[in-house]
Amino acid sequence: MSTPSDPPSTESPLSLLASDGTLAAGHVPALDDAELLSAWRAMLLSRAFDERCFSLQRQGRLGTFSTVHGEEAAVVGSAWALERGRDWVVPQYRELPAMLHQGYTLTRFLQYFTGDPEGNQMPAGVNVLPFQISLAAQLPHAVGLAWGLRHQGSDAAVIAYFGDGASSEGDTHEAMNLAGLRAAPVVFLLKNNGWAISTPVSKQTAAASFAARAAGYGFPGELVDGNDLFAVHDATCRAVARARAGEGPTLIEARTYRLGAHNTADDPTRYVDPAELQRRRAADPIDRLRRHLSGRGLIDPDSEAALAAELEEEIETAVRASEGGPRPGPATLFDHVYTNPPPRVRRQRSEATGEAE
Amino acid sequence: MSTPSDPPSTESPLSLLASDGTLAAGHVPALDDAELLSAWRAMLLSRAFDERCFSLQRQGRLGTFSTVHGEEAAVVGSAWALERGRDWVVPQYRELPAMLHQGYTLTRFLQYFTGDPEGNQMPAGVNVLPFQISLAAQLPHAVGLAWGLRHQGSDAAVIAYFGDGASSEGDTHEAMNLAGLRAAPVVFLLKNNGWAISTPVSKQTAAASFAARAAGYGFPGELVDGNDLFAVHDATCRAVARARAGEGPTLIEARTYRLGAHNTADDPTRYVDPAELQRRRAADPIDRLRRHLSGRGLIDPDSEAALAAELEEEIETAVRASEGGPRPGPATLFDHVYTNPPPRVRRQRSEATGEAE
Amino acid sequence: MAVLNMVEAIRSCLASEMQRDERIILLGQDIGVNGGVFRATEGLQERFGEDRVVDMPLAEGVIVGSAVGLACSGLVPIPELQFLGFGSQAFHQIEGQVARMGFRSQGRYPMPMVIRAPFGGNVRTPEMHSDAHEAKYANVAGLKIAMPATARDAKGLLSAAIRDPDPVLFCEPLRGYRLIRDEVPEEDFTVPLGLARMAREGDDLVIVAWSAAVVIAEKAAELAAAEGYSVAVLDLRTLVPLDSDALREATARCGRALVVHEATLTSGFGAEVVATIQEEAFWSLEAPIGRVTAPDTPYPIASVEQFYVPSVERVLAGIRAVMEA
Amino acid sequence: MAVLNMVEAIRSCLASEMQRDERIILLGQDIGVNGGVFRATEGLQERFGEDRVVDMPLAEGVIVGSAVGLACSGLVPIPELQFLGFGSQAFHQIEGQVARMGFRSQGRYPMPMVIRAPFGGNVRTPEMHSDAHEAKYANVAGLKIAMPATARDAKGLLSAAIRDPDPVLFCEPLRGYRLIRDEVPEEDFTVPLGLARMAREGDDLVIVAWSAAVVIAEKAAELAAAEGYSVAVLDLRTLVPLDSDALREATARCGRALVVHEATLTSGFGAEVVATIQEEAFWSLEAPIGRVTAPDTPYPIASVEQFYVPSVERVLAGIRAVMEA
Ligand SMILES: Cc1ncc(C[n+]2csc(CCOP(=O)(O)OP(=O)(O)O)c2C)c(N)n1
Ligand SMILES: Cc1ncc(C[n+]2csc(CCOP(=O)(O)OP(=O)(O)O)c2C)c(N)n1
Ligand SMILES: [Mg+2]
Ligand SMILES: [Mg+2]
Repeated sequence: MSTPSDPPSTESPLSLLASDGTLAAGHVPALDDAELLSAWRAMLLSRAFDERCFSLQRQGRLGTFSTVHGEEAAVVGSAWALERGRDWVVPQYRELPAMLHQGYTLTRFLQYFTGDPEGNQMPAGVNVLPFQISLAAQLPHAVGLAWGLRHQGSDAAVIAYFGDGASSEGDTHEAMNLAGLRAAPVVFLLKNNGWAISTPVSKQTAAASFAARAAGYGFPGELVDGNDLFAVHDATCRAVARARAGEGPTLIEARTYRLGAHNTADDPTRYVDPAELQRRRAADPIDRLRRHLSGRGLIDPDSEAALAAELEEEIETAVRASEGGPRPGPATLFDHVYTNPPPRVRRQRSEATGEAE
Repeated sequence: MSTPSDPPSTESPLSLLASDGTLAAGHVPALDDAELLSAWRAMLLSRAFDERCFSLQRQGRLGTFSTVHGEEAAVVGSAWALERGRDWVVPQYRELPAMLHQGYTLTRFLQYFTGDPEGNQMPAGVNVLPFQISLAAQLPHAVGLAWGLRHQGSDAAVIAYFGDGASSEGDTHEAMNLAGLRAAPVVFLLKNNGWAISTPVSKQTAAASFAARAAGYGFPGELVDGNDLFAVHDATCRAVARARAGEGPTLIEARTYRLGAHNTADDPTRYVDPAELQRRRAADPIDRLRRHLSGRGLIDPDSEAALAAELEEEIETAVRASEGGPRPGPATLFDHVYTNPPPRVRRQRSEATGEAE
Repeated sequence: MAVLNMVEAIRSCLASEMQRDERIILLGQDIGVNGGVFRATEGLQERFGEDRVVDMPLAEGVIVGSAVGLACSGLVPIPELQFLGFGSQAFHQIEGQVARMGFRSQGRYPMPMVIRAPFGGNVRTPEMHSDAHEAKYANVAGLKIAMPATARDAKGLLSAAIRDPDPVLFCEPLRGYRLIRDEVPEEDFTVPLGLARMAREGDDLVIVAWSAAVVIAEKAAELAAAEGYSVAVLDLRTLVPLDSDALREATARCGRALVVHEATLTSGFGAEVVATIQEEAFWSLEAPIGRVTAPDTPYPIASVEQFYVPSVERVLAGIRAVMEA
Repeated sequence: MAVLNMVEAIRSCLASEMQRDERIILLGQDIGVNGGVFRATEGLQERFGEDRVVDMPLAEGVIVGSAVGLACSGLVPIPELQFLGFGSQAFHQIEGQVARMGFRSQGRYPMPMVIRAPFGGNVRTPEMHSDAHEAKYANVAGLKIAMPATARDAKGLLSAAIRDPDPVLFCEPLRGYRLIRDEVPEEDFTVPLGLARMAREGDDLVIVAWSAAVVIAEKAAELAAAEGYSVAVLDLRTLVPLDSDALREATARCGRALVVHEATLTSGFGAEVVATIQEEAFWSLEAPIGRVTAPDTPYPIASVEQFYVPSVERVLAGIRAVMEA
């Protein structure tokens, strides 16, 4: 583990928050107490929402989705380095808290996963690209977006999330190489959660770290403890500052662990060693942050219980709001596919919906 | 420049043969005099053949092709680390001397580029894959080939050639990552010749070296002076030894320079700075080796003239042998596309050729 | 004979082929310990070892591309695309390499490879998992394409594809993995590539379909019988080779035809079927050939896929339209 | 009006569109200093600067993929594929991303993008440079596809494509770059996407073609006249949208049709044309619709390409076959 005084490393992860909740000596966190508590809240919300969605899915009320479970510090720590309305988030599919930070809502998420495609429509002002199912395909987009924003005079930063699995795709390489060339203001946030469905990182690459790849593209890479909110936040803030200053991209590998199943269709007991899972549970990023916040007197069991109740309420409100909307009909197949649909598509729409062309 | 006593570097190219033709102190070349002279011969043959083909092309007797001009040390130095009949060459399209080393012939090359597809058929025992036009597409093949050979108990090494341009393709990344995982016995020989058609390396990547990318895949990378026959040979021999020993892949970046046009359809005066070209011509790998061999008394102007005449003769023989073969007819469209052609294709063949189905 | 579902048939076929020919090597995402996300390779790594059932990194291009090299080395690779939709990431390797290597090398490096890929709708998948891309691959010269509609054919065609010296794209209907169940011989057998199967006899109209759409076609034909239409169902089994004899004969007999597929209409393989039928049996045609397909829009969110994938009702309406034309 | 060849028409169109709309940005391999390997972008970097005419690294996936992001940022990107054949390296970005981003984002991120790509035979290129892949893209819902056959249309369709809010794949015939020359208005104009052009009137048979095949069709029609056949030539101009009205009307008039294209037969876009004609004008058809195409084999070595690409003679034979059927 490296400490704040060491230079960024691709071999030894930056660690600022020890597992007992103490902060590295000399580190002054960029997050003030209010921000820290908002991050804590976002992490708890994510965890509670995951649980709620999982049970909704089991009841058949939600489609297949992937939880954030275990990766809350990596997602929240990085997203909290962004300024809503100014910076951009380019997600894969496992970064809901970062999308919420930008103004996306639980209700839309639920809408989408209960079958309303409008849930994947980011309202104006919510600087987020849609969920991306094709792994790593979003990385070229993120680079183009960052390049295009800069081309138009903006100093926004773009953060692109992807996983250890997605790192193996050709798109990842092509995107990083282009980002280096164009000094695009993009932060590549690789959440190494140990798994790509059943494939462990040891079968994903022989490299000692993903962060080391950045050198091959001419920009810095940094390995951080992905279960350490402060380390992730610190590294991302530095990367965002570089991006804004026109110094180009950064690759951050946040080492974390997928504590849940890959998605609601997956059975990890087929391939995850239970002892390993036990060990990883003990490193839960939420527990670590709780120790820290308790130690500093910022939370206590009563305040946490109150917060939990508040989050429960927030989630219920969202669940209720997402329900009872009109069931999408056949027009949904056609809307927004083309802005100027070919006549044949107009006819198909009219046949499917019974509406006039 | 690094010297033989330094560890392999990705930043400072290995240099063994100084531009004045003197060998680095203490370096004992792996090539004995006979091998060295055969390499020299191969380099001169390549240069002379390039010139001959260029003029054949200008007379309309040959299709579009790319010369090796300037990259002879990189190709020959690496190929001379291979054992014909045991090891494999996976070319792009600019590595004829390496293919010849494996048993491919000038005649076949001329056949191919005058329009007989059989020229791209490697005879049994010639361990070479066909020319590859799709840049970097051969790299996954090379990895699969190396893996498959090893799977079947062979200790062969596979050398895969590609350029600075091809390095940007997703295939390159995917292939290297898999090679690291499977410890495939493959040598990635990246000939950085400064250009991808008109695109200079500075617009191909922001990285300081391509060799540095190997670290991101868990195997060694090494930068060598690609105009230095000894350096290229030395690094490739070490990489082949690693491959045979089951120690996995190596990436070698050979820095050389494309002294000619990209191909016979290209006009480099549009984009190459003449002063730069002048400087690069002064570093011609053939001249450098000549100085070395002369200095050691292995060649003199008379022997070189005799050799040149011999090569001229060899080339003329090949040109004659490649001429006057039957013009390929419509059957050529069909042969070898399928081993068991679908009935529709059989019918198309019969319609095109007038032969029975 | 045992009744198997399609995924069982495929698994048992892979096992017996691997037993028969030790040059066969499987490679793909999550196919080892996990046995494939649909369990098509369950137990095979245990049985044949990690060297023959290989978990690959997440990169379709090199899953297919390294299979090209494995084939050059003398092996018989069976790469799995986790979903046909992600074959697009390997399109350059399939279209530009797998399909051409035999031709390019003038026979030195044939590609005795089978690329397995599930696809198909009505299983509530996320985006890009259900898309029926077969027409794009059917336009790739040098490939063959198998699309079984029964468990028996899944086994027989897969064996034939593995033993065929040419590269075959083998598309497996996701919905059929569990729902298509029928009798599958335990012994070794092959179903030849290029021979369509008359899934149902009929005299008035022939529905041409493949893969899971055959099931829909059969149900619609059943309902049409109640309306007095005698409807045949021709299961193409393979798109390349295309059984034009069967298309001609069925059309000659019925005079009317309807193609049904899950893919989008424009430039879907239904167009090729129509073109072939009218080339082969123009004078027998009593009405325009109909097409019941997905609309020309991307595969949608699961909540509306029932409007997208041809349903029994839409096929029935298609039958009526052709019969009444 | 000036007579321009196709590459001049494209270059001048790009220049005036870039002048008109500063959101336009060009990206591709060798398009800057070198002006493109066919000089389609010659002088544009000098004129509009390195920020708007961008030499890209050698990676088609990210040339198209970054254009998606550029479009999300509010720009109008015009990526160039050096050859359509290497679009396969970007197939996942074109098929899975460009064509779906508007739908996926429910209108938040439309893709007002034009992907330019040369292709086509009889110019003695190396492997994979000449292949006609249009049918594969025509099966991609969400895309539009333009394939001009004249210099005038190259300019008018390119302007229309750039101004169209939907993504357009714009295919340029290599052989036409220099050889197709005709009058091109200097002023601003567009040719609407989806409107076919009757390149030659005729009463007995209509040839449907696009891109450089139109030229071959016209020559064959000319020769057929000497044999007493009055042959029309319908240039589709765009495959998506497909002008089915024009197909219907031309077939109604002639009763016979022949499709000619450079792509391979099976699942080529000719199949869609046949299927559409027989849907739209079945009762007018007096004979089976013919197809003159490349065989189902990969684009071959240059020495035999004249046997591969439909020639005037083969088209003439096709005319006779349909006329005599
Ligand atoms: C291009 C592509 N190939 C395959 C898949 C199927 N798939 C979905 S998730 C997944 C694993 C992803 O692993 P990783 O990138 O590490 O992300 P994580 O799920 O761990 O967050 C796979 C193989 C896909 N969605 N896209
Ligand atoms: C996938 C692909 N994209 C584009 C091309 C067109 N093309 C042919 S050669 C070339 C440049 C290659 O540069 P490099 O890899 O450095 O090899 P070099 O020619 O310098 O040896 C390009 C862009 C191609 N052949 N393949
Ligand atoms: Mg992961
Ligand atoms: Mg180069």
